[in-house]
Amino acid sequence: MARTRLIDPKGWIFLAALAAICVIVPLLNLGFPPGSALHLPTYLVSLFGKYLAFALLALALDLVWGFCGILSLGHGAFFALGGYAMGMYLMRQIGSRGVYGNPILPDFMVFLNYKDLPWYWLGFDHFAFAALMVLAVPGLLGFVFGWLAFRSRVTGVYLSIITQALTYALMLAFFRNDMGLGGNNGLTDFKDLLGFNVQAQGFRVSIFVATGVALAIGYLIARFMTVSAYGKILIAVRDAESRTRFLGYRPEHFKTLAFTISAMMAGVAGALYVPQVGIINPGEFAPTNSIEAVIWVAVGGRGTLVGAALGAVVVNYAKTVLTGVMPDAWLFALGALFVVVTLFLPRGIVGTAMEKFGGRRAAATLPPEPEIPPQLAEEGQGS
Amino acid sequence: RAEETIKVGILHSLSGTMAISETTLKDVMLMLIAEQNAKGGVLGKKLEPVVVDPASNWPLFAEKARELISKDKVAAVFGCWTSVSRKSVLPVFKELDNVLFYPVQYEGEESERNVFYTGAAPNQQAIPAVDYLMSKDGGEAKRWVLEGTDYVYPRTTNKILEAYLKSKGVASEDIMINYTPFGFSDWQTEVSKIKAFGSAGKKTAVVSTINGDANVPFYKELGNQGIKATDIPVMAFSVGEEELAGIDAKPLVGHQAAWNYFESIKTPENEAFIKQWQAYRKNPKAVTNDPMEAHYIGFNMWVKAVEKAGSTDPEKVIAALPGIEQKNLTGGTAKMLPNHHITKPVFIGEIEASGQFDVVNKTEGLIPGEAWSKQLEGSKDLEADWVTLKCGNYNTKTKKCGGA
Amino acid sequence: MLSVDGIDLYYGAAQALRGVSLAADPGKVTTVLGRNGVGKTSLLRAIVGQQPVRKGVIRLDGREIQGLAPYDRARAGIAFVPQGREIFPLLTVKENLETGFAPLKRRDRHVPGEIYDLFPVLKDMLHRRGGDLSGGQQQQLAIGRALVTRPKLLVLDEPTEGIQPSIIKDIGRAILYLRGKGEMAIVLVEQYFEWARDLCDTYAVMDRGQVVLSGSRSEMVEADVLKWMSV
Amino acid sequence: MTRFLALLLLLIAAPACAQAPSPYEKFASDNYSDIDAGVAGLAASGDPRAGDILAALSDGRLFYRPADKTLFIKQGPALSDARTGAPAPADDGLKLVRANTRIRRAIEAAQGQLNLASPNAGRRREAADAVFKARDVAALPALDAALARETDASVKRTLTEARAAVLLVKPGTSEGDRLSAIPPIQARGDGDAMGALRGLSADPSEAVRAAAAKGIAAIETKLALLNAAQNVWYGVSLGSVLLLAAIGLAITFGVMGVINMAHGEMVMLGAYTTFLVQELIRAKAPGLFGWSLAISIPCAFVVAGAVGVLIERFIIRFLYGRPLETLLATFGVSLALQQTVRSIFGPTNREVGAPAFMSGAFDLFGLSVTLGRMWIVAFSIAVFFGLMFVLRKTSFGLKTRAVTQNRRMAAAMGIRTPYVDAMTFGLGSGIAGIAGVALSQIDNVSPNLGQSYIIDSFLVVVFGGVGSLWGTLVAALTLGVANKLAEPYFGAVLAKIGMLVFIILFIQKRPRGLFALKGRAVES
Amino acid sequence: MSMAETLPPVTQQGLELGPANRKKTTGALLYLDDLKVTFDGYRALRGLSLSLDRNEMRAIIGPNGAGKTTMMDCVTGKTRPDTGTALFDGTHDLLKLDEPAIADLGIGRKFQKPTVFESHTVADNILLALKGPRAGVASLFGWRNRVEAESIDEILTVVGLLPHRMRPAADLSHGQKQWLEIGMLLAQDPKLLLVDEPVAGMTDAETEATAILLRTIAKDHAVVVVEHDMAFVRALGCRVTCLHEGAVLAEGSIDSVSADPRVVEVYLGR
Ligand SMILES: Nc1ncnc2c1ncn2[C@@H]1O[C@H](COP(=O)(O)OP(=O)(O)OP(=O)(O)O)[C@@H](O)[C@H]1O
Ligand SMILES: Nc1ncnc2c1ncn2[C@@H]1O[C@H](COP(=O)(O)OP(=O)(O)OP(=O)(O)O)[C@@H](O)[C@H]1O
Ligand SMILES: [Mg+2]
Ligand SMILES: [Mg+2]
Repeated sequence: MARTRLIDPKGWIFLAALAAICVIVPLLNLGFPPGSALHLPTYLVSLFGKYLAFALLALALDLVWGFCGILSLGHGAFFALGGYAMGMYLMRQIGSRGVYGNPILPDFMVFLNYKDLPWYWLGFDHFAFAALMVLAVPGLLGFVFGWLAFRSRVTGVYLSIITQALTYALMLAFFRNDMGLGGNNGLTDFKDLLGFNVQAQGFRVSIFVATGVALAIGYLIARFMTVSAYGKILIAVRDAESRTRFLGYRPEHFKTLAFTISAMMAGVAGALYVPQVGIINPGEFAPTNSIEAVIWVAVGGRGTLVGAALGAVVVNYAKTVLTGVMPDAWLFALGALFVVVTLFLPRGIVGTAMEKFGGRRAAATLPPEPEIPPQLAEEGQGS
Repeated sequence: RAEETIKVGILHSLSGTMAISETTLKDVMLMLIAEQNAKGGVLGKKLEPVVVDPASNWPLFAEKARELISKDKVAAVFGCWTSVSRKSVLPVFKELDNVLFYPVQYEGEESERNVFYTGAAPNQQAIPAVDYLMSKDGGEAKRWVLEGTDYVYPRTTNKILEAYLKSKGVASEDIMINYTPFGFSDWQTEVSKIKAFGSAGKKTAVVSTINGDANVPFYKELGNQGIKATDIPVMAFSVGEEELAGIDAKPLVGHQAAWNYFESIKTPENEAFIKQWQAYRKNPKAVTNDPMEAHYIGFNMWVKAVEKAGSTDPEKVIAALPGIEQKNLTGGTAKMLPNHHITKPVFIGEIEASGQFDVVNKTEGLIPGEAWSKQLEGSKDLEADWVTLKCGNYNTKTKKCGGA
Repeated sequence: MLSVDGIDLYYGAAQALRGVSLAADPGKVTTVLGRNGVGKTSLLRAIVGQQPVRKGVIRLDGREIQGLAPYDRARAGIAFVPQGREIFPLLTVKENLETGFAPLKRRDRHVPGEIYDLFPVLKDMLHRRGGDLSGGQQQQLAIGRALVTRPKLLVLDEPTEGIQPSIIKDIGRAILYLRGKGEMAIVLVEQYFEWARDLCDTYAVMDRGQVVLSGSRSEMVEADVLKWMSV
Repeated sequence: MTRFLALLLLLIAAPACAQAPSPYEKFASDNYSDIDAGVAGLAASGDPRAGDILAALSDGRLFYRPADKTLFIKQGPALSDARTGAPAPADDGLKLVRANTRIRRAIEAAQGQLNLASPNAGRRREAADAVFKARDVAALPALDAALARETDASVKRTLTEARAAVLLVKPGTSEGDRLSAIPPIQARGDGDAMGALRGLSADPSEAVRAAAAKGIAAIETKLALLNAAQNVWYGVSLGSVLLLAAIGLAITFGVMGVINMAHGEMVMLGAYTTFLVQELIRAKAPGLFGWSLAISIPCAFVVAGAVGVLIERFIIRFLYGRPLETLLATFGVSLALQQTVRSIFGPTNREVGAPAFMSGAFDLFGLSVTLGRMWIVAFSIAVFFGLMFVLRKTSFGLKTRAVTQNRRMAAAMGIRTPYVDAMTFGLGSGIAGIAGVALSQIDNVSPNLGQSYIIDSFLVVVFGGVGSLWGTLVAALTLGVANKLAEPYFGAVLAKIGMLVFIILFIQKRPRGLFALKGRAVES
Repeated sequence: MSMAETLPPVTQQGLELGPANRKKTTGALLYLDDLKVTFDGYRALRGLSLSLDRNEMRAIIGPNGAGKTTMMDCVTGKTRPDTGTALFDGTHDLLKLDEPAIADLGIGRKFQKPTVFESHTVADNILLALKGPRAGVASLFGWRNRVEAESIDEILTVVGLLPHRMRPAADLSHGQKQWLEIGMLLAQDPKLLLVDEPVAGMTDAETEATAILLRTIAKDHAVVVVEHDMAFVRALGCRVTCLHEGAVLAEGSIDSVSADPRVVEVYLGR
């Protein structure tokens, strides 16, 4: 059997580009003094770092949506949970440098009269524990949620909407001040991570590179999963879930595994995002954030992995530029971008490019979606 | 080549949930800058506004703040509305050492070197408002509903108020505290709860820290359930002329708001300001409100400070600002205090059918803003003074500056 | 009535029909025979307008219709019984039949009784959802639905697929009945050779997207046809 | 400080009150305590002009001349002497007698006392009610007098209740009187009655305390029942709002399969249409204001429907067969629509007024039913059944369902699919627009209006079962009622979270919603 | 799916396979007894009983809507009957297992309407069907990643799809999809094959080929074939069961069944 290679040409281009960025950006930032024409301002480093974190989120989403047909409208939840885990660690690192000088309690707890640290904050003063939680919390939620939903054969829009309900419920919960996680203000005013000052230039460059590396690893994991027989089964599940059952596969296992791994990837993305933007708050759980992430994937090209990452960068870059250049009309431009992409690049940027130049359709290409309403669209199962 | 200008950043959401409140603040800043330029600018240079849209997204606030300071090299930033947006940009201002003027009433518990708070601290709004409600003129309220949106500002304010009320002898069972989510729109149950609470035979008043969009449905429901101000007055801290423009005010006549500015206050300065604003917006019905005045004060203070320092260098401007005075639009003179808050008069206004406020009470003189609340356990020993102590949270007990 | 002249049809880059011609006349049955994947369905799709043709002309009553949208062709008198039935699954049997009213004038909007005579089972199941019927029942419904539009040209794609023998006979009788009325031209794609042979007036055999053999039934040499139909 | 000042003023005012019997001078003041005293004095004076003067004060039409403290009433441009009612010449030097909430309260109490003698029975009952609520001891003589005169049974009962309530607070009422005052209050049985009885908890007499406790218990049971019923009503009304918001989506999403993120913006367009219609009516034909909503309904339908048709023709139609991508395109559309409205109408809320028939509330066996909500419930049900009729009973509905179930086959049956598609999407959008008319009555009319409903709408449609209109109805009402029943116990936030979690779990049980379509039809 | 209330027993026609006969039949590979299925009040199966020996081939005929496909749905776990017994290999209670577990026991199925993985190539469709471990981890690291092309091509040759091996299955014509599904069934290599209308849409020559293929398979597998093509059924040369209204109407050799007047009446027609 002609096996698909782990890294195909577009993968090489992607990894090479990523490697180049991870070298050039630090070089331009650290290697040239501010004021030099070649100097890259530190704020841009963090901005790019943020894009890369989003790219990892998009990649995670593409793994489940593009290859498994699970349109998650709640992936922001995993991202935010990872972010909170990191935020809690960063909060504990502040120690007695908070405004009230309390060595244990973060500031917001002091002025809301907390006496002790809530139990779920314990352990977060250790980086290793926090890092574990970055994976474990989103992973566990993804596993439990996925296992329940997939076992009950919740599919299609039903699944999409309950993922949205999930993130919405979490948003409301985290908004509550009684949750002990800072309520609406969230966690902010971070000082240092592993002893490095999060504001320092060196730190910003390092975490940028770390995000780049995480993205590359995420890509390789996703790629490994999708080129193996496992990936083929995922696609089979996506196209005709119940048919796979009659072949003896248990789609719920395959989906849950993919969903859990994807959730963990999203969690890592969130954890890398937080120190770079300096705040994590319940707004990250907002359903529109998750929908936006889906849109990055669609813009870049669903089911292409590279495209998802590219889409995240493109859309967010457009957002950064447009909110600055045309603050009153950027929504028009962004809205138009989405419409134009759907109409003229039906497979997204990368998907369309692959179709143009790539010749044969790969197995991951999407089937023509059935022309039937959503209640029918989930399973194309014959009698 | 264009001549050299001084750039001023404007960091207010123009889209998303907060656009409803913040967009006018952007406009008022543009107006003030244009006016200053007409007067010849500052230090002989013209001011150039840099507007960005952080889109009601808190991390984006931080990103945009960074962009304004690092890329556009602004001399100062006027912006933010919600506390979380301020908290989000704080580290950026500290790191890049720039100046933020924050124009909205807030929960206090903060004093930062780089931030100047031109809105009210709790002692400049909440406490006087409650004092009024307890007074004979205010209706001698004995039972209290503290109704708020579930976030930091109402939580803190209510905490302060609860402590304050208890210190005034109000029993626990006469205080009901209630929180609802952001953008809450179905107020039937909450309002009927208030109604029930208010039917216990004691004069009841509601102190509302309900935020933003949720106010309109709240007031509509009050009107629908026939709760008149004479039954249970509602004292709001976040409802101004702007918000009322979206509601039919007739059923709300007599409900109250506490602010440091009302459009209806007749002073020559205010009349001129309103005229200028309506001309600028080309809309004879455009209304003014409290945070707009805060920006007016903040901006003029900044101009004076720059001129005093002879430079826009944030370092020097920060040093120059405390002590700067600027006339309020409503009479009296605001003064920037060493704790980076300002002195303010406090007014209680009652809603009129026209959607304006009738000022029914005014504090004697101006009240200095307190960064740290005297009512809260953790903060009553803290003091902010950036002039002599050079510290925002000096602990008078331990004689140490915390957090530094 | 129907004449198809030298049409080419493509799916993307792959060509499925090459210069196919076909004719059908009122009161006559034209069958199209051929192995799997030779392009029979593609030909019918071209006629009813579900797939555009790249070359060639399709005429109905002398009028060129290859540029018309499928619904306009239906309004011009073409009815289609597709392979795989394509019943509207959530509509009841009655409603499925009523979808055929669209091209009709208001006064014609009723289900002709002869349809229930041909397929009595439909009458029993009027209020069940079309999608719930068994395969064979759906096939009968699909034919009935097509007849509701009182077509000039009836296009059937493998109508016997999955049908019990007695009903195949019924369908055969129905086709003969319709042919006998002399108003309707019928194009029939079929695999079931003997049955098709007995019904048809003219025939065409396809292979690899081309018509390789055609003529009237009287001239048909069975062995030649069967040769094209074996593997 | 302020309190102290007020007290001081009171002390100064009190003797003044005793000296000068004429209450009129009291009004000529900037001090609310003086004005308050004036109101009380006027009410007690029995002056026949008191009613007019108090009304003028409450409306901001009462003026005084600082020089001689004469009072004037302004009626339109005309000025009259308040004391005599004689017309007076215009005067520039007049100052307004200001009223604040304290004064308005006093006015209400005074008017209440005056109204006790009103010839209108309804007025009298209201007045008696007001006295009951205020429990003002000063009103006792007026009450007694009124009770002696009263002939109407129901007014008499209210008066008795009021008198009982006043007796309970009056110092020095004998134990026997206190005891006999309890039963009428208990019979009244509402929150205010409970408040009155609660006041007895510190009563010196054991018997009175016991009787009051019994009364309170009785009222509590009754109120608990009422409360439950009230909450159900609130739930129904919340449900009807959810239904309205979701029902258009039930078509564009449920029937057509378009993941329509711009649905909320259609609702918003409907609300803004209402605003425009009202502005136009206010400017051109104020007399029609009562009809403004009725006029807005077709307008909103047409506006939102037309926008829907445009969206379908220019965007959606290229996406049939790619349902998931409609999410992307309609999200883009929704951003653009929001910004368009923001640019045209500004970011702030717009005021949409309520016509008279929708304002206020009425009492239904102790339940308080607000008229606005009642109309919305009725309206949503009407819209629902109207839509049901269109989809189930008309040929358009049949075509719609055929097209959405199998577009290709529908075309082969001669159905003009592009037309049906455009009209169906237009219908869904138009209905969303109509929802906007109703929502403008209870929510902000701002560019963000739609955003706040979109998630709930999707939840309702999915919870009910995509494609099932009945499902949408039942889901909306279920979620509304469940939410409102939970709210008093858990608070608004937890109730909402609970509801979301419930939906998530419920979908595990019924993966295709409440009214799942079953059988082979769905799978084939 | 709701299998509503238990229905009153229906008088069974044809062979009685009541509890009394059970002893004899538990040695059977597939044993169905008194299956009843109701869909929204419609009784699709009304006490169906059937028994199939090892390596037996059985043809099932019966009018449209008789319940043939529903019977297969019950055996493969797609539909849960209201009542009845379904045993596989004498020991496995099929009614307690779900679809993958049943497939795992060795029951494979071809659907009436061909159902293949449309965006996979023809070859990958076969690859996924190949017998072997089905677990997720196994597919991530297991042998399925290293299957040689030859073993797949062998199967594709049998079903005549070798030239199409790299085409997406979506591009196949209707009949080609039928063949692909048969190929997948072969690859799965189950103990019991349930084949629903395999020759629908095939030419006569292909029909013959299919009959031969099935007979070869039946040498060491049990096969249940549902068909309406009587010539094909005859060519299978096996025992025939005729279903009607959810129960067995007649069973026996092709000649005896097709001579049965009731079968002629409801099924074959005159
Ligand atoms: N949607 C499609 N996309 C690409 N190729 C297609 C498509 N449909 C059919 N084909 C190809 O076109 C050719 C003709 O197919 P068609 O369906 O017309 O065959 P047919 O004669 O009807 O076969 P059958 O008897 O199996 O129904 C086949 O090779 C098929 O693979
Ligand atoms: N999921 C379902 N929901 C409702 N009715 C169903 C369902 N499945 C089958 N039926 C009904 O049960 C009956 C038996 O159907 P089944 O498909 O088993 O028939 P069949 O014998 O396979 O017929 P055919 O030869 O036409 O394929 C039919 O009348 C059908 O309408
Ligand atoms: Mg075909
Ligand atoms: Mg069948």
